[in-house]
Amino acid sequence: MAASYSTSELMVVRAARELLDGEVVFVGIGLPNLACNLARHTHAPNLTLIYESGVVGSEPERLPLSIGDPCLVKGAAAVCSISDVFQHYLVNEKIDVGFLGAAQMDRYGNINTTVIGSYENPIVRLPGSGGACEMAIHAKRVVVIATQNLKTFPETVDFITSPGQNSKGRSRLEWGLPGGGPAMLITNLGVFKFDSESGEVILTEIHPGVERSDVVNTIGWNLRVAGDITETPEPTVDELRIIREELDPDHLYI
Amino acid sequence: MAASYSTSELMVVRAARELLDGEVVFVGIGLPNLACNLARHTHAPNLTLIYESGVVGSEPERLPLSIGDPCLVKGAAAVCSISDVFQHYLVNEKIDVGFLGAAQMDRYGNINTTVIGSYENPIVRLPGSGGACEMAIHAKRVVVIATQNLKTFPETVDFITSPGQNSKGRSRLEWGLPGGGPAMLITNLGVFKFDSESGEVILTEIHPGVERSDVVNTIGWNLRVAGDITETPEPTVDELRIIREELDPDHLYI
Amino acid sequence: MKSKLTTMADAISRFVEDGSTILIDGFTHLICFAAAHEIIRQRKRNLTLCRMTPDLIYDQMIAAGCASKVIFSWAGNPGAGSLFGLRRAIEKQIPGPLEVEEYSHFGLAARLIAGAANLPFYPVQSYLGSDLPEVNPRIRTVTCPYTERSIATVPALNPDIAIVHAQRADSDGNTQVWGITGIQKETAFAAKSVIVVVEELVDSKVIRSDPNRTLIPGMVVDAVVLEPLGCHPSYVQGYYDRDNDFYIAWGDISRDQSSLDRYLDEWIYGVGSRSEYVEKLGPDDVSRLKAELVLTTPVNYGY
Amino acid sequence: MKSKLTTMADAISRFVEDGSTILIDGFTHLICFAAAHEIIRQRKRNLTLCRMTPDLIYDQMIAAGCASKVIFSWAGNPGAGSLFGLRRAIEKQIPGPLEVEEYSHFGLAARLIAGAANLPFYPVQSYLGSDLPEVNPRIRTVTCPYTERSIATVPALNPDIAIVHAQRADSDGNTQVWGITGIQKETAFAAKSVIVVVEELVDSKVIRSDPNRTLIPGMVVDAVVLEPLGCHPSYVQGYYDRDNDFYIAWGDISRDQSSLDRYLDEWIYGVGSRSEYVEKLGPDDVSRLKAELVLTTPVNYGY
Repeated sequence: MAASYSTSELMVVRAARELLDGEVVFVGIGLPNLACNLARHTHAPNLTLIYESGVVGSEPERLPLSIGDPCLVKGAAAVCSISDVFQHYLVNEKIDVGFLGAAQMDRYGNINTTVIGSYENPIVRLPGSGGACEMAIHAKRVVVIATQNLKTFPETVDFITSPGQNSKGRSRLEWGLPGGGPAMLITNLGVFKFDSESGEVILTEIHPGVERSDVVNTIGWNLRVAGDITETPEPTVDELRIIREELDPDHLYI
Repeated sequence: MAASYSTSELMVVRAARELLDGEVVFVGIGLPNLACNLARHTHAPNLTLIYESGVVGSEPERLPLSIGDPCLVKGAAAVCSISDVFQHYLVNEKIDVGFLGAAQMDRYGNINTTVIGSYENPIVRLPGSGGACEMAIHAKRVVVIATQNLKTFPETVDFITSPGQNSKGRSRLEWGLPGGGPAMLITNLGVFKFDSESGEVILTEIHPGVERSDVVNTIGWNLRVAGDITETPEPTVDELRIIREELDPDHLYI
Repeated sequence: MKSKLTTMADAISRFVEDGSTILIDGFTHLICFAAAHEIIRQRKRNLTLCRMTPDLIYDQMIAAGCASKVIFSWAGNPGAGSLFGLRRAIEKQIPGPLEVEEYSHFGLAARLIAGAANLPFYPVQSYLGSDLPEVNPRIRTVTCPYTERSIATVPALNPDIAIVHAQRADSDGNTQVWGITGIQKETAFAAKSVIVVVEELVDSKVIRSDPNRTLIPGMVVDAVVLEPLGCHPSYVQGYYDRDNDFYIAWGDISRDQSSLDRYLDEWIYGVGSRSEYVEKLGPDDVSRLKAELVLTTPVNYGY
Repeated sequence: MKSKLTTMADAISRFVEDGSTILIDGFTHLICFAAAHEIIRQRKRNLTLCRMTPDLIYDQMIAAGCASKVIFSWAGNPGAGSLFGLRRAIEKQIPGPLEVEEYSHFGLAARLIAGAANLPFYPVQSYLGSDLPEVNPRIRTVTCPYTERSIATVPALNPDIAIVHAQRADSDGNTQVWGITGIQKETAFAAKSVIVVVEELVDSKVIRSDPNRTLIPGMVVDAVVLEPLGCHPSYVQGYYDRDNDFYIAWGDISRDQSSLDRYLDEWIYGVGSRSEYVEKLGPDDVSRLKAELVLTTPVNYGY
């Protein structure tokens, strides 16, 4: 029997299971950090964690609260400059998996983290790209984590910060993008993959207790649904224990 | 009264006196290394010595026998990569003075260290450029040290490895070369400067005991001689003591 | 040679002029708030502020009216939300209009890589399929002479002044940094003038016992300022931790201009120097943030 | 994961194939003669040898007939004269013809900088007024999209195998280097396979006590070989000095092919491994070259 868990915990566990032992992952703060460290503590002990700040092979003893938290550096295998982490690792195609968040994402996984409204006179000025544009271009695959509502998943995004599977009518192949781009989307309601031909997002898993209509009605286009749609697997007691006791004891993100 | 000294000692002392306190110098092995360290031990205590191998602010305790001698590193202010020493220091115009040797040099200070004969079928294969081409292009001024004979100073060099004051009929300005190029030539017979208009080498000092004809007859073109030609100043007892007792006690280069 | 040692007040007044392009560096680590606060106190104006992550340090300078332009690549409160000062300037022109020049992280880093290498441009394998080049005319392209493919470029960035915080330096400015080094080295070599601010001033022998640890050589440093705890609320590896409580609290402090102004009055205009700021912070916060001792295994430089 | 630890003989036979493009790195420091001697013993052929300074290590490999091409920027005996093996191959095609591809130091370094950064080319402010571009068609130009000025370029270099010697690594291949680091980092990130050879194999805790000291991360390393004194007659900072007597003696040894062949027979073919070579060298030479102890001042990584 499964223990009770929060939606965040379900999302973290689902993301963790996407990471294979021995892979190299570009980690972000928040849920991605929990997912990567959960994987490292369970099925993927040889996962190499790289943080955008230049920390390689990090094994944080506490929950990092920023991409440059000192706990990431102490006991790490290496620290390199920003110049090197982008050139020698990300652009040089050493990164298997990257995580991206999204203020807006369209059906092809094009992501906006720059502005809501027009660029010249924004209604909301968002943080911008950071390393997201490069990660979307160079990482072998990208996992997108977002909270689902109509604002987050409109028919078209206000600004393309990071290219998805098909940007401005051109496929990644046509653009000549070296990395794989978005491979999975995990929201508070379900799990989605991207169609290998059209590059369009497809609903493949629905979280326990969520109605299909809840998922479909909070997507701004006619959402494609997989024929073999399943229920998102629940966290195990052990996974929950590691998250709650070891990774996020103060429950900052769960 | 002056002590007796070797021609090498005279050349080292003459080169050392060209270095100003507080300058940054790209040091080579052999006579240039002796000249730079002599200057540091006498009138230029704040001379910053940079070696092509990436050692910055070196204060060698013994005579370095290669550009990468470990004695250069111990106690240095910094060590950087080859990538950085060329990009951040030399190309970034931080180097005031560089030293170059020459297998051949023409009247404009174009230097050949690549081949004697044709490039495809050389009579003698020389070491090549190393960092000489970049130093000739980027250093604020270059001091050339060479042994004088007709082979060394022909009318035209077999190959231009490092550009001088006028290369292939174009001035440094016309080429757009950022550095100053050759400013002085020191040989076993005399000291030469370069004409600011024509860029041609001009004899300005003759070493004690050397006949003007000896100098002129070992230059492969009609050598220009300065009106106010002088005798090369002799080493002081103190300079000779430092060279012989501190810098090159085994007399490897003197 | 004339000593490079000076006070923060003197270094800022001598090197930072109204209208200067400045870069106070440190990628989430070694962010010199002491320098920013002194710039605010000296009421410098029309500055172009460059940083990959404007962070709280530029949020404060923008809210204080020091900036007319910001060049950046990610403008959030790291791990804790929005930069409301910067947003108010862009969204509502409060306290005044703010020009924006924006890149991705690698794009802005590449501008400094080019600046440090004295290259006029840097090629970046980025921006394909993104809207960023459409809103930034400085992002251009060249054709690779080997593959014939087009590749994006950014122009060199050479700030008038770089301010770099570090753990330690000697009086010549030979500066050593460990932990996250960000883009500090390239920034120092790209800038026209460099101010180094350190937690500890050490004998040259300490620096020279480990020359590979030196990130910035004294020959490119114009001024050295000793300013312990100069990065609070940011952190210095081996010295003190990041004050995460303050980073989180900044959301409420900065959400409206009046409460942000009260912060400026109390913590910046209301103190004369960083040492007064540290005094005001109090011994409890200082000891709460103090780093534990975790020493490196020494290495041998002998021959 | 499968252990990366192996012997030199195994690493060379597994990674170095006839016709491979290889780079045994180390700019006058950390030159892994142990790897070169094993390649000679295994009679690898038609190799393209890349190094800024071919040094004695490639002089020996060329004279032994391993190479069909050399890519370099300065081909002398550092501080001691000529490389007669390389010269004989170029001037007299002995033991066979040798194709030459030549750059200046920065030009060849830039090929590896581009290779490590996955850039197809690198812009270099060099070669104006020089004849080098006329004899090397790989040196081309691009027009800067900002200044409209022409700037020279070199193409990326991505060797099939890089062999990097270092002071210490852990069994995962996390590798630390101090003293002159040359172009080792870029070489490791540019190469398709990386063999790391170390003086000491250390616990991961030692490496992780000083992460800024790590030059090459284990994730790009394919094999780790423990080979003490693996660089003789070159040197390793903190371990042993350069054998300058041998570098000077090499002039006479290599001046004609027969005496060079005698050296190969006695010191390379005549020994089965580096440990036999060290034994043959004898305790006097080993102790003569042993480094004195000059330790660094430790730094704190705590928070």
